[in-house]
Amino acid sequence: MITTLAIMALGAVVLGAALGYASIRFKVEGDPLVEKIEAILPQTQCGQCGYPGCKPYAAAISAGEADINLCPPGGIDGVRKLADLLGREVKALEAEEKPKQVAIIDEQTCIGCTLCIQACPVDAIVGAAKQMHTIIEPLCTGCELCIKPCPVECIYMLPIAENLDNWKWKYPVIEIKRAA
Amino acid sequence: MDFSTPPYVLGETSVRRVMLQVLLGLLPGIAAYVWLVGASIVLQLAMATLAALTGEALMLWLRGRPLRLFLSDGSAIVTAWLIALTFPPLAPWWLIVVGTLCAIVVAKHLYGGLGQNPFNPAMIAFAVCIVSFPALMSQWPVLGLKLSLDEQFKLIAGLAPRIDVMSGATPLDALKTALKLGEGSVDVPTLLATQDVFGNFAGRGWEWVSSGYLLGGLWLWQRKIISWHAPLGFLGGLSLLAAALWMWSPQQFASPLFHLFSGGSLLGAFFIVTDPVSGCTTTRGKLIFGFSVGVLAYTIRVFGGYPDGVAFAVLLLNLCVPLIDMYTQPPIFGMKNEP
Amino acid sequence: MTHYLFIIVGAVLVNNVVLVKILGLCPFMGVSRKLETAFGMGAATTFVLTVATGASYVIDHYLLLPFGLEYLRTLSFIVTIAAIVQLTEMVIQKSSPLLHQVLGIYLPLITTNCAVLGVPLLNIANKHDFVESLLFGAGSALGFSLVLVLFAGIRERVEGADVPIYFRGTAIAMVTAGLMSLAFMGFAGLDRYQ
Amino acid sequence: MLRQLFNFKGGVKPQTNKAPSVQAPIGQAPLPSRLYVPLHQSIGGSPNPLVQPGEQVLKGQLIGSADGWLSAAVHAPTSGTVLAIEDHVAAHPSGLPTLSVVIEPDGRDQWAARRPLDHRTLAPERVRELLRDAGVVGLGGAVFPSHAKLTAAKTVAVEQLVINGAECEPFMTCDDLLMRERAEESVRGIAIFRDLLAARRVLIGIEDNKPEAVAAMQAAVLQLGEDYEVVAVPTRYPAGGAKQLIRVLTGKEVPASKRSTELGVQCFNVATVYTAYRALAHGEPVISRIVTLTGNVEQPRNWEVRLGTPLRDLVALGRPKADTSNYLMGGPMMGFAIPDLAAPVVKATNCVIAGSPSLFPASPPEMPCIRCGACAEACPHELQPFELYWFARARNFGKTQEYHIFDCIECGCCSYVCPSHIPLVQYFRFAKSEIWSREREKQAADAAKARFELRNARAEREQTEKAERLARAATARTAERKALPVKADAAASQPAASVEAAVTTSPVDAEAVKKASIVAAIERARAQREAVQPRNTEQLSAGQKKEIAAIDARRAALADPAKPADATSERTGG
Repeated sequence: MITTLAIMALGAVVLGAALGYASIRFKVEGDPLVEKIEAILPQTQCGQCGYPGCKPYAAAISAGEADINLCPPGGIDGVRKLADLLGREVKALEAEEKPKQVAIIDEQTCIGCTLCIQACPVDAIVGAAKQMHTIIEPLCTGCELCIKPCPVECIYMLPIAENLDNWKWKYPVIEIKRAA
Repeated sequence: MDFSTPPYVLGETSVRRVMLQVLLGLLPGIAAYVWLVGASIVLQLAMATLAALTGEALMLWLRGRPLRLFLSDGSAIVTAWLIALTFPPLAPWWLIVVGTLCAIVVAKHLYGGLGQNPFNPAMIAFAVCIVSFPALMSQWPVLGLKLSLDEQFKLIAGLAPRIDVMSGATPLDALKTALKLGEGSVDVPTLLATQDVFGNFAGRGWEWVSSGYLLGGLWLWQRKIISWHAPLGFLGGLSLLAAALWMWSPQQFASPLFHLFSGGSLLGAFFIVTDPVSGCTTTRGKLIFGFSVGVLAYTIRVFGGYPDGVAFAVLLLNLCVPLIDMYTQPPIFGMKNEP
Repeated sequence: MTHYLFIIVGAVLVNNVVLVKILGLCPFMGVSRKLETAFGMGAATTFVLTVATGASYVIDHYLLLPFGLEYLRTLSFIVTIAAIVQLTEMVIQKSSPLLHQVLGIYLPLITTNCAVLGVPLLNIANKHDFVESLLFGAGSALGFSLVLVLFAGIRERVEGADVPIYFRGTAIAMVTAGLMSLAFMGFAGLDRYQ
Repeated sequence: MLRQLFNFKGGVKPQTNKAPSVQAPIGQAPLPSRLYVPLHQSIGGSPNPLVQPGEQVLKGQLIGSADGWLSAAVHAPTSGTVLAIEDHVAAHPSGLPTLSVVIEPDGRDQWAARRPLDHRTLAPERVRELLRDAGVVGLGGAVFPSHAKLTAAKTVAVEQLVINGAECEPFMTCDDLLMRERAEESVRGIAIFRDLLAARRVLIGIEDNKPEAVAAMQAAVLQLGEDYEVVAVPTRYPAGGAKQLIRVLTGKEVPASKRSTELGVQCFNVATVYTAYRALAHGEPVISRIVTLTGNVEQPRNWEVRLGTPLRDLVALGRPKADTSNYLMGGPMMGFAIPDLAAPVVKATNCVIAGSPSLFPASPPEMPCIRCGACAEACPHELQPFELYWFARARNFGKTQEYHIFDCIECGCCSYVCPSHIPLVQYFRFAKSEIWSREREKQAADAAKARFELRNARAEREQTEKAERLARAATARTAERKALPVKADAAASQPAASVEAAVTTSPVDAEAVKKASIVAAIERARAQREAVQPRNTEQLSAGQKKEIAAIDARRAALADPAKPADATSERTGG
């Protein structure tokens, strides 16, 4: 009985010491994974995931606090990339996926209150107090954060139309179906 | 508006044409087989074809794919014929049906059908059956057995008792068993000379069936349906290993020629390791694939627990195909001098 | 010498720990989605398994047997394995954070990987001496890594296939594992030839 | 003149079908009633319009100036009036519109001032500028601005200049006819490029199915006393691909990741050389090009067509047969089906083929890939198309890049030989454009992230500055308090109070005014919004209008019983 206890205790001490030493020797600082995750996120800074911006969301994913399917602007492709990086299953998106869009200010109605400028996370709106505001389209990420603050509801979202610059070759029609 | 895409002109080729030529390539071997064992093999071929087409149709229907297009591509028939040619010609009818359905349903359609199966369906059928029904799968008709068509039919249909008239073995099996039973007191040359099942350079009769496959295979190569890499690799691997051991101890090991013309060697070389779907696709990959199948097939058939090793060797190498392909990607245009 | 060779061949191919002994299926199914991670997992398991077989042999022979404590075998083996896994995890986290994240829950799972416990126990059942134990452990681990990597290669390819919808994912992976097992039956008898 | 030729792997031999369109000489296409000249006709930046609607332009007048270095100018193809600068359907597979200058010809076809120059007297830099401003681009179909290709690499001298007259696409004969009829000018043009690149040797590659063109070019070279080599190369598609021709003539292989000048070789289409000569020696910018009109037409022929001519006018010249079902721009291997014949002829339009169901039968249904490797054997870039297809189909774009998708030149050989009739090129184009679009999105995301971080930093800085200011003010106040003697307090209290009062009253006022103005603005905005007509009321049937009127009437009646029905007129009537 005593020998049993002694042997088990000896084992515990030896293993404990080894682990203790290793935890000091191989201490990890920082989390390089966050950057990799953030690189996948679309940087709309829209907060639709429930975190204030893309970086906090990336940190939350890395820490295992958030799921990978909370980013509607990233779409299912984003989820797939995250799943790929993290070796997780691809999940359906929490919210509905929207086509890419930009915000447009109805310049007739704008009163120049600057509220939308303060709301825009990516500095895509120009204008000054009591001056008409306008959105720099190529800079707009379509996060919709400017819509709510507008007191006169003069901002609306417009899906980005197809033009020669963003036109893409389509996925080939599956001809098997046609032959059926 | 026309949605068709460039190029607007296409070459004269189709999957059906390829498959049809493979079937044609099998004919010389089949002819020799019929001459050797009689009409039963034709019956087996027909049953396998029927089972394959039925299984294919069922799976296509379940998966909502166009029936006519895929049934007429001929791929199921190729699989069926390969199965029939690897099974004992007097095996009961249900054995070949089970094997064929395994091949078509599990090995082919669960992976998405034509072109997507990682394993060779015919070899899956053979492996499943030899593991599950080892006795039935090793009952080959005794040589010179000339049963009437009626008797053959009764045996296959299970109406006649499976008596020892057909408890023969393939030449490979016979050699292996004799060596094992002899426990070192017998040697290969005397065995080959004395036993009736051995012929001029391999199994009596079977050597001509194999020659038929060789003929058909060479024709396919000449038609550019298959490339020479995988068959040459296979035959090279098999005969190199066989030659090495044979030269080391001719008493214990049969000659490379014997191994080339026995069992499924030549059928495998030209019709199975050349399967593009489950085989390697790069040039170097094909050589490695064929060579490894040859070495493994020899190892299993001589040292292992089964009478022939081609099926298992092919399946084992099927497993390695993605990796082999990945590491044998040829350099592309303009990048040949890059590291 | 051939005796050792047969132990290795037997452990790697003929009695493959995953496909024939059906041990360690959890990481086999879980960490085979990508080739890269399969390599990592294979390496980690190989390391842990080899060290674990050596350590458990030492513990068994010099600690448990002299004091007649065979009944503590399972317990002490598990504790030892857990400690080794912890160590490995720390090293991996330091050296390759991505591999650590990707291996995720499977790394601690090596602790409960039945292969890692099963192989030392098989060693004792087969009365292997120290060298044999190590060889058997390393062979089993190599066999595990081999089939894991092959399986990952096949799975990566099958991912692009038009698999019927009800068979996507784990289902077709299970079918594939079954067919792999079938293929490995071809090695049967290769470890008994004289 | 025998030289050792090299071979490129792969390739196919489709029916060439070139004979019908070489019977007649190049014809001058008549002036159409309208010209639609797209501003963006080359790779690179879109030129900026220089004309206004209503303006008179002369033939050859600059109407769009090059935007940056990688861009090429656009000119008026004839004299006439600019009617508009508007979106017009582009000669593009998508059929999407592009900004075009619409010109109504006045019929006089009057040239603007032309200034012939000798390139030998000019600085190389000036010649490149002139070529850019003359709109000289690669006329083989890639429309890459030529001047941008005319700089030798810094470390490698240009060993060979390859002039591409191979023209491997079936049906196409525009370069063939150009070399037959205008060999001398083409050969003269080569000197410009040779001098700019300081090329040591010039090789003119022509497929051996064009013996007349070979003979004409050889004669011209002899006559001009140049040391260029005219080489007949074996006819095999795509021998006319720049990289394939370079390989055949020089043995050099140019990968996608390198420029050909880095390997000491450069390649130009023979038509490009010709236009460069016209641009410099005659001062005529690129305003027309030779287009093969062939296929299912009564009169297949090559035409010199003004850029901007609607394809419909061009096609009419060949008198298409009754069963013509579609038209292709470019050859049958790499061209595309024209979505709309209103699209104009552009610099990239080398060939227009009228198609019929018998000429281009619908491709058989796509079967699954059986990995037979026929495509890999046919691929001139030695890629593994079936692997690319496998990953492109599964949208695994990372893997497609590992398998070198960007080395694919979309020549179509793989699709041509595929026994499963898979539109492989289509899959590759799909994958490429997805990868590009992702690349764009990634860049946009990175820029957005940078702006977001900048903004956060700014906000933080402002906050700390504000806090500091407040703190400073507070300390200042306390210091002031301490400094001021107590006796001054009484004296100071009176004005301070008044100031305080002023301060307290005026903000209230300001606030009220502001609020009122906001309320007013909101009201204004609402009124404005209501005045704006709802969008979906434009194309209503009479029945729907009546229904809406009735509903509005009911609503109005509810809101104001005194005024029935009338109130609706304003809304639906406008």
